[in-house]
Order: sequence, then C-alpha cells, then structure tokens
Amino acid sequence: MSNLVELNMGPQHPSMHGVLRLRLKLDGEIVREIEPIIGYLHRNAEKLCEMDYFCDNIVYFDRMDYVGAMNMEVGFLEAAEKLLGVEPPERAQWIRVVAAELNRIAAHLVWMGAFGLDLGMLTPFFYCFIEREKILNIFVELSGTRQQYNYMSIGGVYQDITPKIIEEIKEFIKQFPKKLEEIANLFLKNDIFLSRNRGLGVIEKETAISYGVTGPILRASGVPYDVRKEEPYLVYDKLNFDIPVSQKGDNLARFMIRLEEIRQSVKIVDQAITKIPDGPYFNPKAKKSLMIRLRGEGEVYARTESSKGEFGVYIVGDGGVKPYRVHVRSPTFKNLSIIPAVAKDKMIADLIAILGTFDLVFGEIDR
Amino acid sequence: MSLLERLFGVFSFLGHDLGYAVSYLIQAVLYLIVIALLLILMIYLFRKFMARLQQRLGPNRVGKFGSLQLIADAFKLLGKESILPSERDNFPFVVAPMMVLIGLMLAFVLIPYGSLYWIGSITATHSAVSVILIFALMAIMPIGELLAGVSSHNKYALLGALRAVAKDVSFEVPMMLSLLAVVMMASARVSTPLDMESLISAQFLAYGILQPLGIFLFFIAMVARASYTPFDMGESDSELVSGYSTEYTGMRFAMFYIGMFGTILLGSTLLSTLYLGGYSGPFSSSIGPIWVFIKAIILVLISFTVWLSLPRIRIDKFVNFGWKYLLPVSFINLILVGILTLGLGW
Amino acid sequence: MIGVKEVEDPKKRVPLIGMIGGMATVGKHLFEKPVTVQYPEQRREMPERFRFRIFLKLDDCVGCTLCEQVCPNGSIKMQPVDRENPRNKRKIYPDVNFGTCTVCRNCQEICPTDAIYLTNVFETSRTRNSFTYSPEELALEEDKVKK
Amino acid sequence: MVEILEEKKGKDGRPIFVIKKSDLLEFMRQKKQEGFDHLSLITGVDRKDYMEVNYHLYSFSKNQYIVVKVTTDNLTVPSLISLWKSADWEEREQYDMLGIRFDGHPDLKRMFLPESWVGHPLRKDYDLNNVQYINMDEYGEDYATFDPGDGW
Amino acid sequence: MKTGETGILTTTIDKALEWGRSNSLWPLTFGLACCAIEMMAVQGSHFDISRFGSEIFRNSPRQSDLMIVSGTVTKKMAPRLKRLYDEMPYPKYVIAMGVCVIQGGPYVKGYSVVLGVDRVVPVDVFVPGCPPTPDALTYGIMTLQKKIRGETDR
Repeated sequence: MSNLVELNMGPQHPSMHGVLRLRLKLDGEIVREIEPIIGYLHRNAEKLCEMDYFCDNIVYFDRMDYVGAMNMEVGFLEAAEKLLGVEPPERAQWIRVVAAELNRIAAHLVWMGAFGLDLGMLTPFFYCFIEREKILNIFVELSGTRQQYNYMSIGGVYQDITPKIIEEIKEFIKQFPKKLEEIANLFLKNDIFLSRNRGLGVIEKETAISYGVTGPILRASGVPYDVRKEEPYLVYDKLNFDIPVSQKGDNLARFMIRLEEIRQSVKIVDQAITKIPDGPYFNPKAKKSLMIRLRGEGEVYARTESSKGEFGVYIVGDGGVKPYRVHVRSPTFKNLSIIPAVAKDKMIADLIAILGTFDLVFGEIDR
Repeated sequence: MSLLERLFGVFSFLGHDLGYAVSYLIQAVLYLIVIALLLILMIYLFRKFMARLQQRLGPNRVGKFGSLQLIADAFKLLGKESILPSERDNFPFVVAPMMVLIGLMLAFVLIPYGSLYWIGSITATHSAVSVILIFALMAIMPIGELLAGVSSHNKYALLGALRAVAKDVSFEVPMMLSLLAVVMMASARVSTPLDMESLISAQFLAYGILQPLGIFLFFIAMVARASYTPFDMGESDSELVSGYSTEYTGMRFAMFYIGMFGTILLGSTLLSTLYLGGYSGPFSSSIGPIWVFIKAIILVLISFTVWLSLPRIRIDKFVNFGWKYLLPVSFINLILVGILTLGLGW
Repeated sequence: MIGVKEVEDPKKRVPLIGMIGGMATVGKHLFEKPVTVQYPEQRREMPERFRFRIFLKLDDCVGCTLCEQVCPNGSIKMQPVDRENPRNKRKIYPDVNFGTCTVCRNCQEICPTDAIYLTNVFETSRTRNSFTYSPEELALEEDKVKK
Repeated sequence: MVEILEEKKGKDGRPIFVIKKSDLLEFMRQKKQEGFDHLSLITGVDRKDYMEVNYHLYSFSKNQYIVVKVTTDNLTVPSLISLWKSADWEEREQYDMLGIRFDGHPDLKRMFLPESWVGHPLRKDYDLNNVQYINMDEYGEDYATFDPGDGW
Repeated sequence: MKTGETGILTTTIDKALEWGRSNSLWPLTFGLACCAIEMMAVQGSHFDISRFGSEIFRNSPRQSDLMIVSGTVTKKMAPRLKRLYDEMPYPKYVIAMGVCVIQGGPYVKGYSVVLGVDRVVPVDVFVPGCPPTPDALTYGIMTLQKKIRGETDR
C-alpha cells in the first residue's frame, strides 16, 4: 500500500519512557508497521567495564536499570563474586535481599505511575511517587543516595543496616499495602482503564518464549519462570513467597502480575527484615584498600530476577584486576524486540498502552 | 434597570444612537474583562485544586498563595517568540486559535446571568432564540481545532484534529437531544422555550431532578466538548505530543489553552442554567449571577476531578460509546420527558 | 517456599460505580495534608549518611593516590600543592572534578586515613561549566561553602 | 553427527559445550528439540587472534542451563534466527559491537550505532582516541563522521 | 538596559517580562536517562516544582521555555537534542542536569557520549550530581530564576 503515512515517534516523545524511536507506518490511526530504533542512550557501559576495576564496575551497573539500581547491583555482584571467589557473609546477603525487594517495589511504582500517565491518568502518578519517596528515604538512610546507590560492594555491603532503618522499613511495610490497594483500585475499578487493556496486546506463550521474553511479561503469558524460584540466589530459598502467573497474556494480565509482585515483595521484605542475622556485613577479604587488587579468571554467568525480568551478567576474566569482557543480558532489550509483533495492526493509542506495560528502561536496553 | 440602561444613563448626553453605541461598547469591554478575569481565576483554581488533589501545594511563590501566577504566565506568553512553521497554510493557521476564542467569548455573552440588586440585570444581550445561538457559536470551536490541526502540516496535529472531529461528531447529537428534552419540557409552560431566560422561568423544579438522564448526558457532553481527560483525544498529551496545538507557540497556544478552560466554564454555566435553575437560585434571585457561578464552579470542580482521575478513552471506543449508548439513552430521555410533560402535565 | 500463584483479572462489575469510587478516592485527598517540603525555606531532614559533595582534610592526606586509582572515571587527579605536611612527603593532594564525579563514594571507602570524605552539601549548581575544585577549595570548611 | 570438541564446567557450574562452527546449527536444533527453548544470550568475546561466541540456552521445562561455545577465525558464524526469533536482535548487537557476521541473518545491520560508524567498539584493538560523531540528515537518519581532530 | 538610553517604560516592561519569565518556566517533558526519574520526582508531591510556576510540563517543544537535559546525551541523541532546542521559541533556557551532561560523567572515557551538552546547545545552569537530588535541581531552577532576573553571580 502506498498511502501509508510514515511517522517517526521519538526519540523524544512523551510516552516513550526515554529515548525509543519508533518508525511507524500508519493507515489512518492504525499502525501497520513498526520498526524500533534504539541506541539513543548507548553509553558504552560494557566497554567501560573492561577498562575499570571490578569494584568500579558497579557504577555502570547502577546506571543500567536506573529505577531498580539495587537489583542491578545484586546481578553484577552475583557474577563478580563467583569470579573473584569472594563470598558475602550471611548478614550482607539478607540486607541485599531487603534492599533489592524494596527497590523492586519502587521500580514497579514508577512503572505504575508512568503507565497511568501514558493512559492519561494524571493523579495516580503522584500517589505512586509519594510512596516511592518513602522507599527512597529509607535508601538514603541506608546507602546515602536516592537512586544510584553503589551500596553493595564485592564481598558485602558498604554500610551496615541499623535498627533505626529496620524500624523505618517495618513502618513502611505496615502502611504501604493499604495505600497500594487504594492506588490499584484507581486503576482496576475503572471501566475505561479495563476497556483499554483487557484483551489487548496478547502475547502467546510460544511467541514469548521464541522472542526470549522474560519477567512479568513472560509470566503474564503463562510461564511461571522466575530466577528466584528456578535458581535461587542470595537467600531467596529461605523465604516464603509466590510467583504470580497468568494465562491471559494481555495488557491487563501484565498489570495484574506487576501489582501482585509488589504485594509479594512486601511479603518478602516483611519476612526478611526480621530474619537478618547478626555478624559481619563485609567479607574482610575484600575490604578497603584490597578492593582494587581482586583478580579473577575464568568465565561466569549469573542470572538474577530484576524488576524487568531475567538480568544476566556474563563476565570473562583473564586473571587481571579488570574484567576481560562483560556482557549484560538485559531483559528489556529482549522484551522490546517483541513489540513489532505485538502492536502490529493496532491503533496508536493501543501501541502506547502496550509499550506502557513493557516497562522500558533505556539505560538497560542500550547500556 | 439593567447594566446597559445604567451605562446609557451616563452617556445619554451623546444622543440616542451614539449613546447606545458607546454604552454597548463599554459593556462589551466590561464583559471581556470580567470573563478574562474569570478564566484566569479558573485556571488558577484548577492549578491549586489539582495540586491539592495530588497532595501538593501548587503555585505559591508569586503573590499571596501564588495568586499572581497566571499574570506571570500571561507576561511570559506575551513575551514569547511566535513561531510560524514554514510549511503552514498561513491564513487558517493564524485564524484557528482566534476562532476558538471568539466562539467562546460570544457564547458567554448570550447566557442570562440574572440581576444583582445594586446593578440590575447584567445579561448582555437578549435573543428569542438564544439557546440555538449559543450552540451554534460553540460549534465554531471544533472548526478552529480542525483548521489548526490541518494547517500546521504536522502529522501529530493532523491526527489530533481528526480525532477531535470524530469525538465532536459522536457526542453532539446526544447533547442536542438532551437539550431538546429541556426545551420540550419548557414549552409546556412558556411560549418562547428557545429563550434562555424563559427556560429558567419555566423551571418550577430544577430540571436536573426531573431529568437525571438528561443532566448526565449533558455533563458528559460538556466534558467532552472541553476535551478533558476521558475525552481529550484531540490533545492526547501522551500519544500525540500535544495534538492539534502541537505547532502553536506563545499567545496562539494560550488561546487554545484558555479555550479549553473557557469551554468548561461555559459548559458549566449552561448546565447550571439549563438544568439547575440558573440565576433563580435556591433562596433568592437577587444575587443571580453569584448563584450561577457558584453552581458553575461546583460543576467545574467535579469536571476537574473527572479530568484528573480518569484515563483517556480510545477514539473508536468513544465513537462506539457515543452512537451505541449515548444516543439511545438520549432518546429514552426524550421519551421519558415527553411522558412527563404530556402525560403528567409537568 | 516459593510457590506459584495464579492471578485473576478483576471481576466485571457494574459500569460507572467503580469510576465514581475512583474519583471519590482522588477527591478524598483534597482533605489530606500536602506532603510537600518547601525546599528553600524548609529543609528535609537529611539522614546522616546522605552524601553529595567531596571534602578533604589536607592535614590527613598522605598522598597515596589510592583515590585517584579507584575513581571510576578519573574525576580525582593528584595535584602538587606547596604545603608542609610531614605525612605527605610527595606533597600531592587530590583535586576533584564535580563535572564528572558520580558520588560513588569509592574514594571515601578506600582512603586509608579518611582524609577524603563526602558531605551533604548539595547546593553546587553554577552558571558556568567549571567544576574542578582544587585541594584548597575542597578543604574549605563546609559552612563556608553553604554560605 | 555433531562432534563435541570439549565439555567442561564453568566457574559457575554450568556445562559448557565447545563445538565446531559448522556443527552449530545442527547442534542447536538438537538442543531445541531436547527442550532448550529459551535462547538467553549470545556473547561474542574478542580473544585477540580469534573470536569466540557463547550461546546460553535454557530449558523452562527441565530447568537446565547450558552454554555452547564456538570459535571463529574469519568473523562469520551461522545465524540462529531460523530457530529463535530472539537471535535477531542479539546477533545484530554482537555484529555492532564486535563485527561478527552471522550468516543467514536477513537484516544484519548495526543495533546501537549508525551504519557508517567506523570500527566495532568492543574489539580489543578499537582505538578510543579516534573520535567520531554523529550527524543527522534532513530525513532524520544518522551518519557518522570521522574526526581525527578534537571532535566532541 | 543594555544600552543606557532605554526609557523608564521599556525598563518597566523589561522588568515585568523578566518577572513573568522567571516565575513561569514551563519545562519540556524531556527525559533521557537516570536523571529523568529525579526530574519526575521534582514534579512529584514531595518537592513540587509547581510552587515556582513550573508545573506545566509541556510535551511540545513549541510551548515550553525550559529544557532540562536530564541524563546522558549520546552522540546519536545530540542532533535530536539540537533540533528540539531549535524548535523551542525564544526566550529559552537550558538546565544541564547531572554530571553526564556537564562533562560526560561516568562515561567520560567512552566513545559514544557527548562530553558536555554545552557543546551542542548553550546551557544556562549546570546542576552537578549523579543524579542531583530533587532539592539540588530545585536549587538549580532557583539559580536560573535569579539568572533571568540578573541577580546571580555564581
């Protein structure tokens, strides 16, 4: 057809969640062809990782999934600690779980607010950010910064968790579920919201697997795959929680999965916060001035469940103080590749809604 | 005594013709100023209201409680560079925002505001067919939006304009039918039911109570006309950048912006006149205009809440909704009103 | 115990009721207290671990260059400073470029004498792109920088 | 029959199969039939004199994870796009970063950088001192300019 | 006031315009990377940039006065950034938020990051930090307001 309108959406577009560019072929309102063009936030993190010490690489990982930086740190350290042979002490592992799950809540809250904005709901965004702000305050107490924490280090965490912070987390966990339900009801009791999401953007199980999709999107399509369950890292196997799964595969299912994940994360934090054992929070093998002298050889792949999906870090070491090759399996990079298949022959408004449920974070896609 | 007569009393030394001309002019300017002030107040109210709904404070740096915020905005917009895109269609591009504003301002003039006891009637003009006139004037605005979208040669703007028109087409008919019901009910009591004032005098009981379906339909139509969020397909902030007004800068954009808020004020004023008794008020009609605006502001606040808490409907679903649900419901409303009027003699 | 839980879609219910409920929820917040902290007048309580700007104790610095090595992007460069300090034989001190500093705190962590440390001063914005602070500027008392 | 050159365990306990490049497609097809339905990752590693490509496979049903490794001297590897759709973007990324060409990929172009970018950044011999910058033509497409001088 | 000849009226108008501009900075919704989330937080309830009249984040560059470059500007993004800047009407202001856009930040050694957005567009205020806290960004916006009114020396 020759009468298709070509439209460049992005890289600057209010609902692209960053710098995605979509080259659309439009037939009126209906999208006939989609070509995602990425790389507008390609920050050469993998190259820089090769040029820096292991302990410095955390800086680049923090900035990958910038809304869930703790999860990124966990992912990198899972790999790096195996490569370097430094085991974090028990206490550090529990602290990491608490931090990672709190950050998962924060990341999902950002997504939920932004998704509301995509659909034109202005107010839930603010309620989500009010809740997120409470989590960030805890993180400031814990690590010192709001977003890019650099909190975990090889062999443990930089700073110990204090009883005051534990009290604050408990307080947050106590009041949060009520607020969450209130925000969720703004979405889920809304007929317009439901009509725009139910049965839309359905991803079949086979398609999802073939495209390598992971995380909430895969679980919404009926595969109960979660790294925390299949290959427990840290101390997740000592915790009691559920992996949400849905068979529908549509936008609404993805929303429900993420909502349930927030609830489960609350449950995890609630358990983990009481179970933090006493002991050192740092492996003395990696402490202080030793930290730039750690050497690693061999190759290690570690996968973790970030808030977006399976986050894998592949590190090849050649025995030096710097990694030889670092490659990141970024979940949203894979998830985005399914967009042309899903949003084809839908309306522009639907494309925006579908993109919204994908929870794109470009620091991670482009790296 | 009306405002015009008082003005003529001052200018009567100019003779009949010139005196009336001058009084009309001054009255028009007064109206413009009052409406402009009201709109500024509305936008300020909206920003404060939105902030409070979101547990924020809103503008509070310029003036007491940020009351001069809109003046600052106006100064800034006046001083902005006005960009005309190189591929525009010149005439419609320039005219479109004015059409929106002119349609709005003219429609305001025709609404009866009643009388304040120390000034007298402040209704500007009186027409025997003011209902029809108002809705005809309001129909200029979507044309302005369409022109704006088409003439700016921007794909987002074009899509936004097309959506806006599709939206307008699908709620206009139900709105007109619900208006017809009002006129029908009034025609049983007054001889000139197309006159806004006699519509008010015909309301022995507020029509909103007698026609719950009608007021509901009209409210939806009002929000849709103002393109507030469930129905802001034309603007679609997150999808089409800024819809039909994407290419507009400075004061031209401000005209669209004011038009958006003005429409909701106009719609609420109309609704309060048509369904809630207008200036006749619950207790006393001697402060008529104040009653009109109290009712209007309450309606405006409700529509702000609608705007801020609901997501956008997809355009095809709204067209569907308009023709499949709103239209039948408005027919049912018409039939019910017919039964009430003819059968029960209300 | 990690189980699998099937999530269910929200039930279909009468149209409009939920929407009006949602609007009521939003409207309810009109009567709640705003959470805004009015920044220039009121300040949020900064937790004691909050860190932003680097400071230096000139007397403690031994010029070991560890901070320069560990800095991920070379924000820290050692500068010769003519200053009597028996512990710092080489007479080199770090200067910091805040135009690249990522506030990663590695320098504070690795410093053997705790000479370099981060504080909660965050009002550092400028209208010109010059953010390289010499060792003397870094050593200025916090209060002076805060104004 | 597919010949496995070497089978070893990585430092993280995952089995690594080193196979010949010519056997890759056949081996992968076998593995896919065995239930390894998730191609998780394709990583190229520049070993200076040869290029190494690692494929990470996962089976949802069996919860097993394997790594398949091939080496190449001439920068070409068969493409897996016929087996997994996810190979599409992964291979484009590796082509962009390391210059490994995947035979049979229908649309092998750069992922992150514009087509005219000189060199493949993750190669060990990539010269970071040669500054390139990107311009945009009037149609919104990118092209890289090579600037031996200061540049950006 | 640039020349000594401007009359009282023009001075007053200038003052009024400066006052209007400085108190009504409508930012462009322009999120690039990590800092964009903090920019959203500034919009959020705890920090509430709307107090300074900057609450309306316009999506269209045609209607915005302030571009907060929030996050890394890569070489691929730089031409787009330039184009967006060109689309904005005068008077327009740019805040460089975060160290990535000031001098390259963590990516200063890499190949694909523009080392300072001031090489692409003129920048009015630089707000360092990685990312700057919302308070720091608010301070940056206040600095810009002062700069517009001609009060700052920083």
